[in-house]
Amino acid sequence: MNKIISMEEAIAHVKDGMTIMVGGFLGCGSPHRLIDALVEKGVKDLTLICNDSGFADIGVGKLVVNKQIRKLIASHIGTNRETGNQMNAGEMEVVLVPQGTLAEQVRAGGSGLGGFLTPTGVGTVVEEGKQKIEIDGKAYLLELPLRADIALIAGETIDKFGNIVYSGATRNFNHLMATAADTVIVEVEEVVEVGELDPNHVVTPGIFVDYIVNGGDK
Amino acid sequence: MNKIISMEEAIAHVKDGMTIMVGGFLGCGSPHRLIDALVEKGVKDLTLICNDSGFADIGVGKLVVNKQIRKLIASHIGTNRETGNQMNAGEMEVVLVPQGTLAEQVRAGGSGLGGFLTPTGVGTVVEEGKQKIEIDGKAYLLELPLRADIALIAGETIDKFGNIVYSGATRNFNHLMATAADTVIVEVEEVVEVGELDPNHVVTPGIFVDYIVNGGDK
Amino acid sequence: MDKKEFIARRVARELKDGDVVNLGIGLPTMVANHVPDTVNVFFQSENGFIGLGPAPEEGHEDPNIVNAGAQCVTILPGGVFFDSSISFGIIRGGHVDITVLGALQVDEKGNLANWMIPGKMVPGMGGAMDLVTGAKKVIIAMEHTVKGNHKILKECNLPLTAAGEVNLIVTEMGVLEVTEDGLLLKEINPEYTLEEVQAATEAKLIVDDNLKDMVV
Amino acid sequence: MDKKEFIARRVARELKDGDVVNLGIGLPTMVANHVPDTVNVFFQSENGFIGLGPAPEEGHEDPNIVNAGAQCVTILPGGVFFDSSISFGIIRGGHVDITVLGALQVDEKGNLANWMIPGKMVPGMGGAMDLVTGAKKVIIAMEHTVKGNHKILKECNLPLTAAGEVNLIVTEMGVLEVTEDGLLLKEINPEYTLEEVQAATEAKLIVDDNLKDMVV
Repeated sequence: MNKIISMEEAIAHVKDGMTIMVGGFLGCGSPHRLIDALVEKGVKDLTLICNDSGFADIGVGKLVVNKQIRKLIASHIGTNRETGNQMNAGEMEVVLVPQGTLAEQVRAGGSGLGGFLTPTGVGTVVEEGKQKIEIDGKAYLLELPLRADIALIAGETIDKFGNIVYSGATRNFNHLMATAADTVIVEVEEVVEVGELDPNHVVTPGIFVDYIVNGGDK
Repeated sequence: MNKIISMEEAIAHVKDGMTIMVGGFLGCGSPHRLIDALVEKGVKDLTLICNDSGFADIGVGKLVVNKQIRKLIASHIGTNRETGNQMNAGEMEVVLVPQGTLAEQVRAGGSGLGGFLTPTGVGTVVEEGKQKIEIDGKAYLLELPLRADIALIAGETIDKFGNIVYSGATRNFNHLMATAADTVIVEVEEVVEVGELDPNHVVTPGIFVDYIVNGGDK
Repeated sequence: MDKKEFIARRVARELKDGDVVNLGIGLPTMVANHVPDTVNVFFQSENGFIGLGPAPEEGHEDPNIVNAGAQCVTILPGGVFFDSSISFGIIRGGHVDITVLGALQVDEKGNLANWMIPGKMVPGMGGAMDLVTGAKKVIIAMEHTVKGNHKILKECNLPLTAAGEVNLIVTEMGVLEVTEDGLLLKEINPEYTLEEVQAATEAKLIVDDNLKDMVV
Repeated sequence: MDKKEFIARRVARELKDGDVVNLGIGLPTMVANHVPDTVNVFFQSENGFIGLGPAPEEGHEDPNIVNAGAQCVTILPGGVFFDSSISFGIIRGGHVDITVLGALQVDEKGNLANWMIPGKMVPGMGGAMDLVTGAKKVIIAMEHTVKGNHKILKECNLPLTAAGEVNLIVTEMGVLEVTEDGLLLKEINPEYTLEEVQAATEAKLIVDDNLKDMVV
């Protein structure tokens, strides 16, 4: 069971029209090499689930600039002017979601929950079209899970089975997205042998990871 | 802000009639010294939230045998005959909850969610009294969060701020319960200085921990 | 061969390379001893890790590494520890390929009862309800009858663990698949006749056109 | 003193020893520079850690350690990294004592609008909706007016970030508490008269019997 594949093999998994999750927060912890390869290949009509739309020249922002995204689900788009432009021009559908809700939706998608009740968004436009449920006199919105065909994530160190350790603030959505997609591809800085990582320190178990691209080789 | 207190000071926080969460799985990862001190002090009429009721002579089972528990919320009671006896005699109320639901209820209690939808228990007696919600044609139960007055948990190594690292399978409910109680007391094997733990390896941030009992001192 | 070992050996043949597997306490735990060398599977322990290994040598027990039955075990290279919410996220989220559990009763609709006998024995469901609901494939491993009484029924009468989630039943008599039409007998232990197996089963068996001998 | 620095200094005085604090981008971030030495607070960064420290010295930047505005920062001893679901579990679960944010509009009912101007600017809510809903105390730190227009209103007319969650408003003119009866002016910058502050505020101010000078 060799999970290590080339960048070309990795990107071949992403097809026009798919729903993809991409890890990272304003580019920190994003799978930059996978994104570049995706831009190069020009896969289009993608639905992108990501915390934000990055910057025009950093992270998933490049996919937006290259007009590969048909629909974006994110919490923040203010750092990439092109996202707003395409949204206002009706070229790209944008669904804005509170960041904590987005994280929880991905977690729910990965852990078999049918949804969850959050107080976030009550009394705002986020309520629209959602079921409102009162528990002990307090109002909550019923938010539904998110899943994707493919998750493209980044880790720091990984063993050959796919166990991932992150460095610093790069963990953000990467760990959650690894649980919520049919196919999970991770780009890492360093690949080590199975057994080299401390089982107490691994954040994302390798059972979630389908393929590894060893960015450190490039 | 010195969080390290004596066992006597720690146990003084637990009062008759309180709801307590106690970490551990059949005694593995339970705060054994805190439990012994609680038995010695004889606090009573407690509502106990725990994965299981341990064994008669191991873990929270001792609290059951000593008749300190008025109500038990757990997933499994089969290893402690006394629990079944008191339940059948009507001396103790027992609420049995699927283990994954229990873990998620504690997590919801700690993370401000009003509840969650799980497929677990649909078509069983676990449904009773619960709202059933259909999402995309699949039935889910709406389960509500759990919180406690006090959580008694165990960790392996902790720094003086309360950041906890666990060893092996002891993490179980300990980390979750640390987030879901008004007062959190942790018993550990070793206390180290702030800065000695790798910020990438800490599982439970110290902001959740109110008091530390240094079991290693005993 | 002991009945239980026979059953465990047959169940082991269901495991495929790369499978994530959760074994219940008792007979199901024995399955781990019979996985072929050529098949690499990953055992999940719902109390909080993946990479469950064999019992440690005497004197090398680590009380912090136990299975869901509180027995000292080991963790294999590549294993990972996690908390109970992550453990059941793995289970409920469909990331466990196969779960193997015992049963008090199982029926032709795939209903399972294995967590309580009202008024008599109430151990609790532990992680069983989540496992049976969440795992991709649910295998019941048990002796075909208990004290001569049926366990494979038309309809369970004990409180259910989950409704319609069982996929396969493996006993010392045969291998039964739960289908929309009922229980399909796919393999039979040549030590028993078809009549004996049906007599030991309350539910009406559908015999596979391609019925095979049960090989372990 | 610069208006923004004045506001940041006053907000810093709200922080108590042991508080867990989340600072928004822009003016709120400046609050960190003015925490008294005697007060030990823990800054949470919603992108995934607690123990947010000052910007690193030049040449010592770690691109993996950034704040929620993507600026390189540091993590202090005792800090911890975590994923976004844990980060927002901390926020939504009430484990953040104080959040400090800017506003486009805030009103006398404690409603806040700070994430979009329809047809003009839609940056998105990021973590703001969760922070304002989940933090124990919500402080708005902003200039009292924008280009001479009111920002402190009877009722917000921009899309809300959260309804009724704001506790305190700190501007260069004064400190306003949101009460059931409306906005209570608790402190006034002695450089302004009461009439000037009221004129700069659309909502009717209730003046505290014990009105104090704003000290920074």
